[in-house]
Amino acid sequence: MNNNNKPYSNIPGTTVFDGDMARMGFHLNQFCMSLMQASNRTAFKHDERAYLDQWPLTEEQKNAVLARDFTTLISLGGNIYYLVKISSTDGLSVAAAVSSMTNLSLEDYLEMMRNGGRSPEGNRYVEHAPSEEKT
Amino acid sequence: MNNNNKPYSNIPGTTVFDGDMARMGFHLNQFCMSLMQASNRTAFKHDERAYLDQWPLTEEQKNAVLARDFTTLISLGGNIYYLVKISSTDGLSVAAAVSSMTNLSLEDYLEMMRNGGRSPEGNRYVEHAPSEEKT
Amino acid sequence: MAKITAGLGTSHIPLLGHIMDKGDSGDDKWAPIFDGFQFTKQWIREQKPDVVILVYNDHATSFDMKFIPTFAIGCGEEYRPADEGYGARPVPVVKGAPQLAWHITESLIQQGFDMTIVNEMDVDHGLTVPLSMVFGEVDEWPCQVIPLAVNTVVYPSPTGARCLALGNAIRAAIDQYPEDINVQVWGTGGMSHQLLGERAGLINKEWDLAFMDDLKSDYDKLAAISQVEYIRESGTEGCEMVMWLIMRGALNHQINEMHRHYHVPVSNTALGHIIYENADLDVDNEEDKA
Amino acid sequence: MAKITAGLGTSHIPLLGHIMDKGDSGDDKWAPIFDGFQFTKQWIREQKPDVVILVYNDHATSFDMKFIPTFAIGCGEEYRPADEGYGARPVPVVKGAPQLAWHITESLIQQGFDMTIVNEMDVDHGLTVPLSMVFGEVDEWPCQVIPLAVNTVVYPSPTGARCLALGNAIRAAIDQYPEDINVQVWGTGGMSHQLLGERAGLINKEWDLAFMDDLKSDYDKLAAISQVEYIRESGTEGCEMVMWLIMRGALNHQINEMHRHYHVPVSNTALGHIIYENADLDVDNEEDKA
Ligand SMILES: [Fe+3]
Ligand SMILES: [Fe+3]
Repeated sequence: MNNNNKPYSNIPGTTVFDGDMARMGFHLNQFCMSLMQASNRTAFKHDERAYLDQWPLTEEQKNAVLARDFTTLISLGGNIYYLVKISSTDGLSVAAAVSSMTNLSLEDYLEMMRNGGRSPEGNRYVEHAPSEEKT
Repeated sequence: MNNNNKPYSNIPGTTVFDGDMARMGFHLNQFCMSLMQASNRTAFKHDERAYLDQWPLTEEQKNAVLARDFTTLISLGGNIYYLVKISSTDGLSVAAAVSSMTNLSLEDYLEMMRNGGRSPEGNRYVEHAPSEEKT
Repeated sequence: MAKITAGLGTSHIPLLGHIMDKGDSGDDKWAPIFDGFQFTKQWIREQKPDVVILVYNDHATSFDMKFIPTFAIGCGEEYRPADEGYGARPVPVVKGAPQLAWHITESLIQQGFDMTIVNEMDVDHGLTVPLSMVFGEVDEWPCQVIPLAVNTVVYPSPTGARCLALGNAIRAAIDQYPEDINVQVWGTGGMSHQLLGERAGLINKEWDLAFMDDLKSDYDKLAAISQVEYIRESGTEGCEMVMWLIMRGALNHQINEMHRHYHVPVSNTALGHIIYENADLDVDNEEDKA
Repeated sequence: MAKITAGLGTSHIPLLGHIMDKGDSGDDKWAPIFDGFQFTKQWIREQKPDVVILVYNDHATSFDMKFIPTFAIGCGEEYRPADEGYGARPVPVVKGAPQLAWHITESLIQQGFDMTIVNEMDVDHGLTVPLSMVFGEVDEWPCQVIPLAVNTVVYPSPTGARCLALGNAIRAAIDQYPEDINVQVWGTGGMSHQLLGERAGLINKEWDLAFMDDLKSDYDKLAAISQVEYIRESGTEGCEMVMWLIMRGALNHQINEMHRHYHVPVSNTALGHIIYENADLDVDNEEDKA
């Protein structure tokens, strides 16, 4: 989304965590970081919304956290290494969090990986202009 | 003291805060850093010894803090920018802390400064071998 | 004098730690992964390094969004395995090599590298998984470790050329350390993987194998790869490979490849592992240096 | 295009902040100090920089012994004046220039500088005292600020040569920033002082004045001064002068010295202050660059 006009804006299905994303996601990622502490995980699980309200996140960011919508969280400045603190709190694997951003189910994603992963063929450049591809 | 065999070991009356000193003084300096918080200053002032005992300092370091012996604190790995957190807690000026390491009273020190400071003449090299000069 | 005798590259995939910590590393299911480290476990017992300089990246564990150092070097006495959200790994505390680390740090800064000095931090899977894969299950790590954390989380990472140069500078620093110790440099991370977006799961086996081929002698070519090219070819996390270039830069130009292992997949990632020994430790002229 | 138009060097002595915050800067007693900034206050009103890149050192305020970055650049939205143990200075919050700061940071890392990226921190007297001395008492700082913190607390500091090169690289980054803004670079700290040991109170006026002379054209000579020589000649804290070299490196080779001020003592320290303007902003060839 904010990768427009960057040398990497024509890479499909990819958001590079650069300065623009880091600015947008600063508080979101710091919230995720807080889940590294057991007491914070407990507080978050007890009342997710109340815990989120202690952080200066946008409403959009808060809703995406509540929905575990990783695709949206990435577009709002979340970094995957921070976001997996949420899925770890949920007891989910990294692969579960990661696969949720693809158009595959977890099982199909794992099957793809067992078969050698996603090929770079056809995945190096967006087919259309970047502005049409990026959301 | 641990500046032996360094290119700066022959500079008189000077301890360079290098890796050896930083290792020795790590906890001492982190203790000083804690005094940046008002609540910690209050706790320290209330019972200095008890507050110090919460930190893994050596007995020598603790005693030098209690005695406000800056010369010894420097030789035990204290860094002046950290140590002034102690004198600030005491409400003393930086000059008061600094002058206490010289052979001058605060007044004489300030008078020296008003007269242009300590001359580098005769203060560039120790007169004897470093091992005799450093304490 | 201190000497760098060998270099080692390996992925540092968290799943490998989980498997070992559950005691499942002997399962047939995981044999294609763990068998590739059998040689390594024997080799390291013979090599007996005194100190390993372990190049890795922190994964939003000890560094958060407040401070993001490009190169952070551990000068601390020891490092605890980090709690990454599901409890700390049940592996030994990592003993530092503070005197050597400070020596290297002083040398690097004076050689023009802008190190962040770290005196206290916890270390995550990026550092502890390679230790586990190489040393196995032990009561104490059999060597001291100097952690060298590289930013690969926030764009941009240091360039490959800069990483290669840092390796060179580490060697120059070690060459001046008077103590008679055996030092290894490990580069970790990679190989191809992408953990986000619709393109997640990208693996480029051809790219990975070519990287391992070129690392031996054509490392200058690898050092010219931009981060954008890494991302395009080998996924957003593919740029972790610059950490292998630090290892390579710390070795002589003439090296022997002792071992290689490649497997896809380990969870989301391609696993790569390589071992180099400096070919002739007596030949020590400038041309012989990477 | 963005342009660096001017550079400014000044000591950042905490006492100057105390005097201003008490409202005593007009006292006759302090006239020999503050009169030297009268020119500056007028000059800055005419120059109206949009952004100041303010090079300073953190004095064990936002960085403690855990992490000590050699070069830390502020990419944050704003920075609060720090409580250094006697309450925060009653001066405005410092507004960052995050977009430009990230641009510079990306460029610097890609040019081979190993920056620590800072997204949140408080700023101490090293940064706020120069702002006060130049802008006086204001409700809002009239420009955005990019803090650039240099380690001068733990030995070793970056070398003078490295600092000069960093200045060059900052200029290269600014030259590529498309927005039409007026940028200044300030180097702060120094001049001669020593805050510890029996030798505390050392002042070397001759050294300081020679430094200010040489900074105009003979900066390469200054860049070769080792930290040990700084300590020997101008006190343990004398090496703060490398921060003026970052400022100098960011300017063209051809500059005009607009103003100079030197006074001893301010508490434990020699005060120095200098202002340069780039001589000809249209001439922009490589030879003309510092
Ligand atoms: Fe990694
Ligand atoms: Fe200073």
